Amino acid sequence: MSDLMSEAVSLMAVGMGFVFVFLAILVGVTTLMSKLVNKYAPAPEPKVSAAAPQMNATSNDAQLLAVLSAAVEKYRSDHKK
Amino acid sequence: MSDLMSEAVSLMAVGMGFVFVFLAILVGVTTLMSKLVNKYAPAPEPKVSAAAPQMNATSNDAQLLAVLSAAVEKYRSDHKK
Amino acid sequence: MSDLMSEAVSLMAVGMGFVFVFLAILVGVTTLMSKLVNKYAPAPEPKVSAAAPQMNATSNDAQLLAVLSAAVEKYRSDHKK
Amino acid sequence: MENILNLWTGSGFYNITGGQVTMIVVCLFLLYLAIRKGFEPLLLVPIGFGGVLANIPEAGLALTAAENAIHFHKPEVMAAMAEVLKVPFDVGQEITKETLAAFKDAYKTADHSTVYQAAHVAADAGYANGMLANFYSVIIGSTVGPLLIFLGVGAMTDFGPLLANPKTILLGAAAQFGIFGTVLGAALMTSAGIMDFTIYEAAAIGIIGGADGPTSIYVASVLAPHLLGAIAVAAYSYMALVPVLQPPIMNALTTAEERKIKMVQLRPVNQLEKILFPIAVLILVALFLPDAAPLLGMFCLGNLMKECGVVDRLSDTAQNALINVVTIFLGLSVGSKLGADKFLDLQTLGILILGMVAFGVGTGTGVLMAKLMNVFSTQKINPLIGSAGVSAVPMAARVSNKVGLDNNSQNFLLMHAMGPNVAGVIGSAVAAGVMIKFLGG
Amino acid sequence: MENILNLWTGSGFYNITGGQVTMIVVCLFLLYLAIRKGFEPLLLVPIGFGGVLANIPEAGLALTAAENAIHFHKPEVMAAMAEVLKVPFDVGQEITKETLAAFKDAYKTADHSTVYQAAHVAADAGYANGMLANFYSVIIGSTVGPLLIFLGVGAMTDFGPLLANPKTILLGAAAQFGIFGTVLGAALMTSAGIMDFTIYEAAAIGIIGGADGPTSIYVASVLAPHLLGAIAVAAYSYMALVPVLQPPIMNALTTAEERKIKMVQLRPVNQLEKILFPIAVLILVALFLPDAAPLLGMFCLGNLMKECGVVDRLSDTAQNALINVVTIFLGLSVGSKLGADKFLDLQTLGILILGMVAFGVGTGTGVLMAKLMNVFSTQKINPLIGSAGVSAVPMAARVSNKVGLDNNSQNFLLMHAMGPNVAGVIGSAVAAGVMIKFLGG
Amino acid sequence: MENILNLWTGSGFYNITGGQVTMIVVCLFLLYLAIRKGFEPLLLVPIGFGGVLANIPEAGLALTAAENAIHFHKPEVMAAMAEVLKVPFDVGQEITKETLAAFKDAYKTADHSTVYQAAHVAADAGYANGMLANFYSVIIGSTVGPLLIFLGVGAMTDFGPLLANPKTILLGAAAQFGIFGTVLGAALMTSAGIMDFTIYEAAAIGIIGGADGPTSIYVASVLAPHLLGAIAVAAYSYMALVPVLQPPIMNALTTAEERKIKMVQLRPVNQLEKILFPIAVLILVALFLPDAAPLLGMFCLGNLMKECGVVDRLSDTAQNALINVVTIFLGLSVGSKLGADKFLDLQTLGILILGMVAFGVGTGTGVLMAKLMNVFSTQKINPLIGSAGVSAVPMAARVSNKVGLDNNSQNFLLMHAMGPNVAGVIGSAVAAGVMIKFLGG
Ligand code: NA
Ligand code: NA
Ligand code: NA
Repeated sequence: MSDLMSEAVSLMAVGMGFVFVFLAILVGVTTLMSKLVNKYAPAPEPKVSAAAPQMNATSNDAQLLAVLSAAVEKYRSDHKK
Repeated sequence: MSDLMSEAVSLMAVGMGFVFVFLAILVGVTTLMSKLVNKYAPAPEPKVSAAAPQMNATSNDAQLLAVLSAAVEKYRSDHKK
Repeated sequence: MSDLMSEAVSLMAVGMGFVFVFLAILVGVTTLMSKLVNKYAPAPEPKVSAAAPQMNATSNDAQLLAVLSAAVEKYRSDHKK
Repeated sequence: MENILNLWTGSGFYNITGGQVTMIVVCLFLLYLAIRKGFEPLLLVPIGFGGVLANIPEAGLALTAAENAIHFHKPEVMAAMAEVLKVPFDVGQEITKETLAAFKDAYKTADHSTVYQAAHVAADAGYANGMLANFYSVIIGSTVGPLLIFLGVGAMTDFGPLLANPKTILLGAAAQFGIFGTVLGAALMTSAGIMDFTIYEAAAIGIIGGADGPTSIYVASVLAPHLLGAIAVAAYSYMALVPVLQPPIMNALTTAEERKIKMVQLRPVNQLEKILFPIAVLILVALFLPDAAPLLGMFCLGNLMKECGVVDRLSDTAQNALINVVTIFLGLSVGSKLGADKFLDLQTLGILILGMVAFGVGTGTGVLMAKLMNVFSTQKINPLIGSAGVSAVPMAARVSNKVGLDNNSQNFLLMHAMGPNVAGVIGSAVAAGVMIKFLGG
Repeated sequence: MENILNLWTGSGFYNITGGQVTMIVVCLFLLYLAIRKGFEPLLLVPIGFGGVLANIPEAGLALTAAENAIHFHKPEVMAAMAEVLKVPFDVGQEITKETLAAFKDAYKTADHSTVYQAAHVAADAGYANGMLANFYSVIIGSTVGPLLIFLGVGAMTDFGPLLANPKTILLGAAAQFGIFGTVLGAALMTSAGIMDFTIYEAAAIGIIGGADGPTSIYVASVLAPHLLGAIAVAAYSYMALVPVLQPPIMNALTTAEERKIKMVQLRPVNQLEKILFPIAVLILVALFLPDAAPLLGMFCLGNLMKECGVVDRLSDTAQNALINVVTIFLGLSVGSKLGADKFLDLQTLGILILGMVAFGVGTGTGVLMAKLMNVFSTQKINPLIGSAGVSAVPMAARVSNKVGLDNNSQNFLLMHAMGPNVAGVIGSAVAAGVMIKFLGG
Repeated sequence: MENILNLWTGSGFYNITGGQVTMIVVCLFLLYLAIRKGFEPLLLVPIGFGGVLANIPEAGLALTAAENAIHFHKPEVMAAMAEVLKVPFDVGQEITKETLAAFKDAYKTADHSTVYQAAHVAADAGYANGMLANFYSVIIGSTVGPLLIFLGVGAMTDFGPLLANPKTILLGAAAQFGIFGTVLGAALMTSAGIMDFTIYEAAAIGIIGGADGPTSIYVASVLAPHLLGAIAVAAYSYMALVPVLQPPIMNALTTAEERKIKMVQLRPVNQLEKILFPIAVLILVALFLPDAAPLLGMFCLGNLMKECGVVDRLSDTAQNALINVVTIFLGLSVGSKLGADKFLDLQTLGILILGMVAFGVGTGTGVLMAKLMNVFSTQKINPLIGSAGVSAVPMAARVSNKVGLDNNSQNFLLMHAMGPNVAGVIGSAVAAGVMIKFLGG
């Protein structure tokens, strides 16, 4: 077997072996982590993401609502009579 | 004529000559290209640009429409009675 | 007094002195500037910012108004009868 | 007069080579595929355009200053260059093709100090790096480009489906057979005398099977930079061809019954699980494979920024402005490696063939792994989601879904396939780390 | 077989040191504080993550190419390196810890030419700069990172409240006592033999009292780069702790009556005043303290872009895309200085203690200055706004407001506190300039 | 005490020169024009601000590390520098103005290796590149800045009007007479002994007539970097003055009847034509003028990204985040060339005069070309659109429209003028390529 072939074979053996071992450990760690989380901290309020909404989004919405309310207000007052 | 003057004159001759030749060829190529396009592929559906609309724009519009419909809905229901 | 201590003391003296002098001058310059501005150019129309609004904002608002008017128009025509 | 002559002898028409014409046509074809056929346009538009630029005769956009100086070979510059590069040269000497080749070879094999000195000589003579050469060295040479793409991809990835059913990670592992099988294939072709690849080149080609653009570019830039153009083009083209390449293999390896297996709905996943997952991956990388740390580190950082919910500004930028800017430059940099001399080579043909083999093998082993898992487990997996383990996110998962629907119009596999799909990204980054450790260390 | 061994001896498990484990835990704790406790997450998420990356064994992400070459110390590479660094070394010689230390020391103290040559030797041997080392040199080594953050901060700052009541600028001056008092504290600790700081280190630590992240990083990178990690972590942590650290001091130094002082409403400020203010600051800097020009120049440019109203595109980009991109890289770069060897040192403990002292002293002197001003002026200032002079924008101003409301639920101090708050930014940049002039010149 | 003296002798007040005061006033005037008069504020705000920064005494923001070391001329540093630069110098020797001038000259004319060595000496002595010097070398020295602006401009350009009436391209050709006529003017002034310009300087000045900021900066950075500041300021100022400069010339060269010519409405243009146009331009560049490839290549890439419709993310980023970031740095970099020693020179006066001539000549030849074309063609062109051929997009086209409306309130020329307007961009990039080929090759 040529040198290149033997290198390729051992790269395959080591590589696939390592990929499988690594991902198998990941399966284990993930499963364990999920169990612990769902046992000790089940479904916490999604407080974190609510607490720090993206600034731009907020201000855009604010502008939007401002323009919108103004428009609706005007429409209302036009139709009042 | 000084060396600088002769250089400037020949730069002008070569430069303007080249600009005109280049842009004249561009006129020709463009005209030909347009003719071929309008003959063999006239006014294709603007499918390409429709297929990949800008993500942000879409989601903004979506938000906009959501808020808008909510507002109009509310207005409608308020006035129903 | 050790060398380090004397360096620290003189850094403090020079540093705080400079910070105070600099910011005191800034108080003076700012006060003077404000007086001059309010005397010679009182409350100019906010022309500058109005003249060059942010392009994106404009086009967003334009879109917004377009959608909005369409919605209100539709609503009006629906309710006309 | 002399100047007009100068314009003519310096024009493209006068200097263009057949190879350059061919490559420009190839690159225009890439643009056609990207724009009209929708082949991964975000990358292939800049790659194709960069390829055209790289092949403009006399512009030297993809050459360094020293390479440009050698290309124009003024006698006095060559004399100075000869001294630096230690090439035998007399100023009066005629400059033949062989002389130029000797200079180019000496430059390619020079050590870093010499390269710097050659750059100084060229700069003193008024030559500068070509635009694309600068982009390449900043974006790919430094490896920062692929890493930032990975940061953005991480910020766009949802590990929810994977967390809901972690054992599907193993499908993402199995699909990496495509990578290593291809390395073996390249070695076989070399042994058979059909091609001539080193183990470095074979490894860089194999990574095409990872079906991940930035991983391919990263590995190729480390192990075989001269093949980077062909490898990146193959990787992105085959990723675009996933809907064509995968279904026949998936159908061939499964029975109609297997394809109709219905999977139980995924459980909802807790926010905290999503936050802890990238950290867990990072720690495993730190413990087991430091060489995968740059790629998986940036990937996990992007994902953490997305999931933690407190740095949405940063996550947003990583997914938009930053990744877009890097994509433009990365594409142009890859294009710079599409020069005629590098691309029009028998090796490119080998890369194209082996790349397709890599995709096929990865698809097949993913499907077979799912069948194997069904032997040992009671909760059956639809083997169609195994093919998604090659990555090519999210195209491969969509293909699983589509083939599933073809067999049972009520069986939606998309979310089930997303698990192995994103696991495949991690899997090929791990494979990349192993290869670099094994061959680079 | 050798390769498998290679994977094992090259893995994290085999190589990890106690220090690295400790630092990874510390960095995970920083991530916890950032994500769950909301401690300045925009910076502490990338810093914490970068710190984990920097401590991955064998990955060398925070090391330069030459440092990596020394770490792996192959005999033939060490021989070449020895020649460049002028370290006595025989190729056959056993490489002990002492030998390695000699190489590391020689590299640290080498002049710039030698550093370049060492880099060439390492590159020829196949070593490259770690990812984080590259980020650090581009973003912090060049000082561009903190400057661009300042550009963005300038574009977000409203000087309206300051212009409406300019004498509150003096509160921002007084709070800088925290900086210089801490320098004195560090010197005292050294004189007492408890710690061992040079004047450069003392100054870099003092700047934590400026309560301004980018200023701290800028000064530390110039005066004491080896302490940068600890200084940045302390600065951002204490900024996050402002709501906890300040109120007791504010209450202790004021009477209930003083805390109830109502301030007159601020006058509206003219657009032109806002445009002229950054220009006035720039000219004062040019005349009085050129060394503060980079920091305050970028700050004023950002503010001018915001206020002038004709370049909103640029101002917008400075506040969003640009600052976000720089924040990611800046955080990772700071993280690169959280290596075990640099952080796990008695000095770090001193930095953490002194940093807290700095915040406390600055808070106190700000409050006392307000009381002093009330002695001489008829228009009374509520001394609670003095504490905002430390900067920590806008957190410190919010704290002033909150403590004010606790004492009088109708007394809104927020806008009044914004004046000293932004003055504090200018004040600490001036202090930074003085320190660099005094010690660097 | 010594330190306080140090602060005073190192302050701006103590060191400022008359030239610096003048330049700061000039730059503040540029800011005034930009902010109050709306003169191309996107560029002139950062340019003006950068100009102020560059003239801050002792800050050395626009100087390299070596220039800063020479400026502060400590004896031991000068001794090391003398050895590198091969300037005769004894350590004990008094350092006079002449000595400093000798060092500066030697540095300016040194070859690249020497410049690097001088940088090492300066760095060893603790000097660093000024902030603006770094920006200049990264953004303009590498030419990447103007190229990225061109990418963004390409992504904003609509070639529809040009494609609907391709012969108006010739108007964009004619207007380039402004460029070459100005070169001739500069040569004439030199021959007459009024000024003293080399052919490189004359060419760099002429390009102002191209009425394209990035093209001017690109050419000036290649042919005459020392004039870059004045050239860029002139280019952007005159572009802002187009509504004032052009109408008198347009009215003088046309009859009222000609100005009333109505043009037929433009035909609608097919999407495919718009996609193929940038590719056609690219191929023509490849064939005829490789030296224009960087500028026109990036321009065409931007336009292709816009028109192809499949990479809107990239096109969007090129038009927004990327171009905005580059604009900030490009402006500051140009500002770095507004140092008193470079700007306050008779040459600047010549540049300002010749720049205005360039605009005038270009406007005139554009108009005359339209009249000439009307002689040979039956479908008449309104000669007012000829002036738009100078580029200055879209200002010049708006001027054509406005002057048209002044003569016939129903005659909307805007869309007709956009054709020559964008052709002028291509025309001046071609002219830039010819100049670089002719003079640089
Ligand atoms: Na993969
Ligand atoms: Na402060
Ligand atoms: Na032009």
